[in-house]
Amino acid sequence: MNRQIPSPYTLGDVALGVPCCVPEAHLQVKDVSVSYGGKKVLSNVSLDIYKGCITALIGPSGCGKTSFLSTLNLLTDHSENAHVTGQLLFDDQDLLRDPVDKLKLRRRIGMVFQNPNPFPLSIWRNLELPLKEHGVRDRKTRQVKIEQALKDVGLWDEVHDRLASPALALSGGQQQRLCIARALVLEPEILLMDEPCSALDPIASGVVEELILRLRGRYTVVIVTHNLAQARRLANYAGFFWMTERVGKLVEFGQCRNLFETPIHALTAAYISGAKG
Amino acid sequence: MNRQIPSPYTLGDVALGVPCCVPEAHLQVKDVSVSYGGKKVLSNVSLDIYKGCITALIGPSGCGKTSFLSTLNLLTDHSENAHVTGQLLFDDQDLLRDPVDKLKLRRRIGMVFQNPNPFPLSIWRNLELPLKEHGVRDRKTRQVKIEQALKDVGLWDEVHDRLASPALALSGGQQQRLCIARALVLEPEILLMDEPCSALDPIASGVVEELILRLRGRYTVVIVTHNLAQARRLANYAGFFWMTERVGKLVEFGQCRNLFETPIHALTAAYISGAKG
Amino acid sequence: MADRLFSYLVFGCALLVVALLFWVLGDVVIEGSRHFSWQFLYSAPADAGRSGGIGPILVSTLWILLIALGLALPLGLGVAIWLSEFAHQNSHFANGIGISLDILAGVPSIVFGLFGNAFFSIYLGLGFSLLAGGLTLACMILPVFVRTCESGLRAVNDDWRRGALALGMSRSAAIAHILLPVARPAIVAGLILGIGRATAETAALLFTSGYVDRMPGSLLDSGRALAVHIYDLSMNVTGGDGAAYASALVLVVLIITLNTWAQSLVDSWFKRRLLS
Amino acid sequence: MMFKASSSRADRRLNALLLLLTSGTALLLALIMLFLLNESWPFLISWWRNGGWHDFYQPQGWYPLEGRFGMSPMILSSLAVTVGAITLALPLGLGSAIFLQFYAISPFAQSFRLLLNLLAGIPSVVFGLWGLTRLVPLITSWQPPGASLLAAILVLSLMILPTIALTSASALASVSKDLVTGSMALGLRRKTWIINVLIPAAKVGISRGVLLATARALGETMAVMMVAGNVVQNPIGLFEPVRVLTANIALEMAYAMGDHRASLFASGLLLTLLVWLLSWTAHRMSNSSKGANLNG
Amino acid sequence: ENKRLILTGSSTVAPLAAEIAKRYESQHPRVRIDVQMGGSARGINDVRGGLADIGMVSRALKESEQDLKSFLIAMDGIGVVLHKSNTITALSDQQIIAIYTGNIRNWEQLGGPDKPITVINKAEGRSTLELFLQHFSLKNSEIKAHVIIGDNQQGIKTIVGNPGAIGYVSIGSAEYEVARGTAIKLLPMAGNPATVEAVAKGHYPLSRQLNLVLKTEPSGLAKNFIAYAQSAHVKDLVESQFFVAP
Ligand SMILES: Nc1ncnc2c1ncn2[C@@H]1O[C@H](COP(=O)(O)OP(=O)(O)OP(=O)(O)O)[C@@H](O)[C@H]1O
Ligand SMILES: Nc1ncnc2c1ncn2[C@@H]1O[C@H](COP(=O)(O)OP(=O)(O)OP(=O)(O)O)[C@@H](O)[C@H]1O
Ligand SMILES: [Mg+2]
Ligand SMILES: [Mg+2]
Ligand SMILES: O=P([O-])([O-])[O-]
Repeated sequence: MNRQIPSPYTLGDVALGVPCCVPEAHLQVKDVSVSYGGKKVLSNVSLDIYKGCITALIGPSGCGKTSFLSTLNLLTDHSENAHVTGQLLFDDQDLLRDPVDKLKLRRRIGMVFQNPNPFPLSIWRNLELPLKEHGVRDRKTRQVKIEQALKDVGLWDEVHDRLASPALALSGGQQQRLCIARALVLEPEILLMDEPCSALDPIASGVVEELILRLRGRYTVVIVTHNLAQARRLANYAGFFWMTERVGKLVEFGQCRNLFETPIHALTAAYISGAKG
Repeated sequence: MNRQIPSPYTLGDVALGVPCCVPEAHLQVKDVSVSYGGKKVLSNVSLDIYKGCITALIGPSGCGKTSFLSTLNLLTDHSENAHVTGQLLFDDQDLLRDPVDKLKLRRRIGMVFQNPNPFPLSIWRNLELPLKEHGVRDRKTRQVKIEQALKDVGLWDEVHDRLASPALALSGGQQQRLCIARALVLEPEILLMDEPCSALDPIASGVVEELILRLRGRYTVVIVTHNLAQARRLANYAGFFWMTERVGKLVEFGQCRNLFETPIHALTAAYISGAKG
Repeated sequence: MADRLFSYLVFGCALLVVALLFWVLGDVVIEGSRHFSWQFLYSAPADAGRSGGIGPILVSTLWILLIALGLALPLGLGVAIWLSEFAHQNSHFANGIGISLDILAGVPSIVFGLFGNAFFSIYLGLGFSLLAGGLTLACMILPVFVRTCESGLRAVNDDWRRGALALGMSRSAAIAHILLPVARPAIVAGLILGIGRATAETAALLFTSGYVDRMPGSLLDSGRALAVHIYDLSMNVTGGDGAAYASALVLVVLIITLNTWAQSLVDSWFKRRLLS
Repeated sequence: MMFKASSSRADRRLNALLLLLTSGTALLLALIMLFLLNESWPFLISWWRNGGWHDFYQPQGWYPLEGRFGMSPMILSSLAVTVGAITLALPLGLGSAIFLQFYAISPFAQSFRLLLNLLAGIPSVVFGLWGLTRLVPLITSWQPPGASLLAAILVLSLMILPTIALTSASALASVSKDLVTGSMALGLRRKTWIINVLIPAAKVGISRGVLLATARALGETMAVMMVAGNVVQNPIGLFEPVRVLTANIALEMAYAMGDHRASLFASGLLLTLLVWLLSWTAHRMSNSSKGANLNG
Repeated sequence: ENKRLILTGSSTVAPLAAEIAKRYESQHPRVRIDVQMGGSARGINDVRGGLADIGMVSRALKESEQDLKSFLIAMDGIGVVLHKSNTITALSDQQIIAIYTGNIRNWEQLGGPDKPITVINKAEGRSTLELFLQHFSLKNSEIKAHVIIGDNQQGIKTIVGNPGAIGYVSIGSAEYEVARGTAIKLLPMAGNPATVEAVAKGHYPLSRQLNLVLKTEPSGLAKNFIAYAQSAHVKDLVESQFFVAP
């Protein structure tokens, strides 16, 4: 009902939003529901995540955005009481049914969390550890990748002279950017970001936004944000979640501009005009 | 240099900003510097906090806003390596020099933090504990005050039937409002708020904003925020902090509208236009 | 005012603990140093321990400790990791293991001794030996070590677990590189409680590592532990008090050394990886 | 805590290995129980046949050589000594932990911690010796015979104190600093936030330490045997001698034959059941309070 | 030839046996004798079960234990002991019985100081207790004890700390402690002075045997060792452990 998606492969339509590379589904979500300990919190979400595009998800607190994001990289599997149904098509596989190597999958689908969570290691080790884990044996290669990731998030200049110092000593904004770099260093295909800027000041937030824009085309990005202005600035596609009787639903999904300027659903309209972004 | 404050007691001037009650200094900050372990992080801040007004503080991450806020209720005294110099005039006393009863002072100057930090007790006990601590012996009085505080933050309807349940079971937004209620229940004269909405979604954030607006006149509020739109909406006065060579400074202080529309300092102008609020 | 009172109470507690410790150890230090000489440390006991020294006993004690810790440490850490990282929160099995550990912590040491004798010495044919003693001790210190480590691991922030998972890191890597180093203080506490229990044990060792005060030639030889020696001298050997106190003094010094060593060992082990 | 289970092969292997180790510890308990059952079996059979359970309402006394095996006073004494020791050691241990975490300046904290560690490692004979030669005479001069429930409680509380103090200290240390800052900002006194905020926040860790200490207290043998007086009677007064189950084993095992010996193993079994009951209750209580406290 | 002998049993005998074993080892370098402690019961059980070559038992064998062979290596007397400050110098058998059965509860009733009596008894199963009960024709359930002890030293230390106490311990130990100035005193028993000498002469009424026991007639090393332990070569060792050579 809520799928206001242009017919695929029509670049004309997509161009209505912020320019985006290939309107081809990278990840297809079909009828996905999430429940915790038998209590449903998210019901029957269906949408496509487009390759190389930025998809923003908005909605009030508790409507299941984080839960939705965590199903995409199967992180919900590790939450004991979580149960997910539906289909998640990625690379001709149904992630929810077929046997997948989760470690490899998560290398391909990276995630950044709302609270910066750098490991209590040095800055360098924070980036080296995932690389080593994924079998990047060569020291030189690692060095190159780490430097590139730090440059991508604009942290290189700020920390290149103290890579051995603890990551926890960085400021909040720097920590968040480090976490993004940690996800980027694995060169994922899809990057899931859960309110990456909520702990940041406008400048740091601006840096991250620019970074996300620069990632467009190279990466597929799904971003949850409370900042509607940000969603509007960044996204090619946007989804609006709402909660009725404590169960979250995807109310509307469509091109970012459409959703913000000509929302179909009354709820969406109310949220967008009422909420103070 | 940076004191763009209208001559006091001229209501006309104040009316240029959002209406504010009495343009009378409630707390005078003179030449306050903060250093941690000998390293200065905030240097020579001077400003007046006006009675019944809302003062917003903005600035990039790490420029010392939180540190500044914590000096106002002498919370810095408890961090071992912190050292504060300057004058803090409140009620004819220099808080930094004269012997003050910190506990009483903090009843008069409340504070709300960025991360909601309710105590691991029931909702009711969270509010009762500070009241009891400050000698409100009478059960009835406490009941009235607690109810009032919960109504003030719009939480009463949501939780009045489960006051005995643990506060940590509330949602993030509810927790933050509970923390505000916990500060309000003591009826402080001044309320310090450190990015109170950064963890909230737009709706919860709107509720808190409305609450703050309703407090105007009754309380003196100092709020740190990264959301410039919010600062503009709320504040009568605004202060802009900036960091040069890792030391924070107050670059500009003045009426909110002036600061946002006709900033004096080039840095302020750049920050306000460049930052994506 | 009430706050002042509370401070006094807390300081009073600490003072009382210190005073009691000094009171308990007062005799040990005074009587012990009267009987102590450097020779006492390395010579063999004579006349049922009244004279001579504790050389062989010290060696046996260290061997037993080494076996017990060498076994209980990896085993205990493994169990703690399983309980906190792999077990399902409400599974009956994990709960059962937890309760088993608590029960094991309460089994009287003499029962451990008799069990160790029946199982290790007789059933497994180890006889009275350092090995049997060390194994029995390992069983004894396991519960307290596991429980302490487990609490420490559980207290580690979930954000790091989540972060590691989202990076496609294996659980094992997250444990080795992040969780264990972060839980270091609890591991030290568990280790120290374990060392304490092991050095203090009498009854369990009497029935397993035995009473022989000869210098052990191999791990299959019987050897008398320091605590057993102290027990024998003070309770069973007339006129053994002086030597008992001197042995207790050596034990106290040994404990302090072991604690300091354990602390620095664990620190250096984990801190290299961790900067906080 | 909430992120469990594993996916990679290495993880599955580690899980299997650790599961094996864990099962090993369960096996250990099973072996010990089996051993106790096996050794006490003859006694249990005859005890059941002879209606030994009457003992609980009609005490028959402990005279194994005369065929009278009344254990109920010893169960009560074990409980009394343990409860008494915990009542003393809990405030003292918690106080020490609070001192360590919030009051002691760093060099003092270091040496105080070392003292606690030392206390944890002193053999029970040394505590017993101290009790016998210092504490008991003191009590005697006041209320003979001196060797009594009180002496046992005092010595035992000192022995379990470091367990409580060290586990509580690490539990308090892992409480979020935000709570402290928040409390200070409300103008709460240090006493208030320690008692009303931090201790509830560290409750789980503290209670786990107390459980360990309780188990230790129930299982402690030598020191209690040396100071408790060891007369088999109900714990009717603080100054009356009592015999606990562990002391019973230690005192008589070396000289017991046949049924007497089997009955001593039965007291070991009984003690194990007691700890099990205690631990199970604690689990139930903590599970139900966990459900009420946190939803995540 | 390399030979090994394992002794287990009585804690009373163990220190003596260990000293004898050491001396024997020093004379026979290839022989190793391990002495383990664990109580008389353990000695008997282990010998029966073949876990030990020789058991140590601090009493004479009972009716039910006649399957074993015992070899006396020393005697130990039991003496009644009071605190040094107690003015009582002698107690009749009747008085001791009255005290132990709880009929006399204060030293004043016997002409001593006004102090409640603390009766110290031994734990069930201990041979000294059996000896004591037998001598005074008492049943253990008749005794109203205030403190029940395990080892000798616990008894002596308890009495030292309690001026109103009465107990019974090994005479040799008590004599040593008295000589060292410890605050205890030994009472004569039925007119016989409680001394090691009196035990040695054989007319002290309360004494027990310290035995080595075997399942079969000894042979080889066991036989040699027992012969050595019973010989005059170790008389000094027996005496230095405060026992009486047989
Ligand atoms: N592990 C869990 N166990 C039980 N309930 C959970 C769990 N995680 C989330 N929930 C519940 O699921 C619902 C959706 O949570 P989720 O975190 O996905 O919301 P959200 O949209 O991300 O909210 P926010 O904007 O506050 O981050 C909430 O009601 C939450 O309480
Ligand atoms: N306890 C402390 N010890 C040492 N340095 C500190 C401490 N607290 C803060 N700092 C440092 O002081 C500087 C100012 O910190 P502060 O938290 O006041 O910044 P802020 O303006 O609140 O930043 P943000 O917007 O990220 O919250 C930072 O460089 C920070 O690292
Ligand atoms: Mg979320
Ligand atoms: Mg801040
Ligand atoms: O230990 P005893 O057999 O001599 O009482």
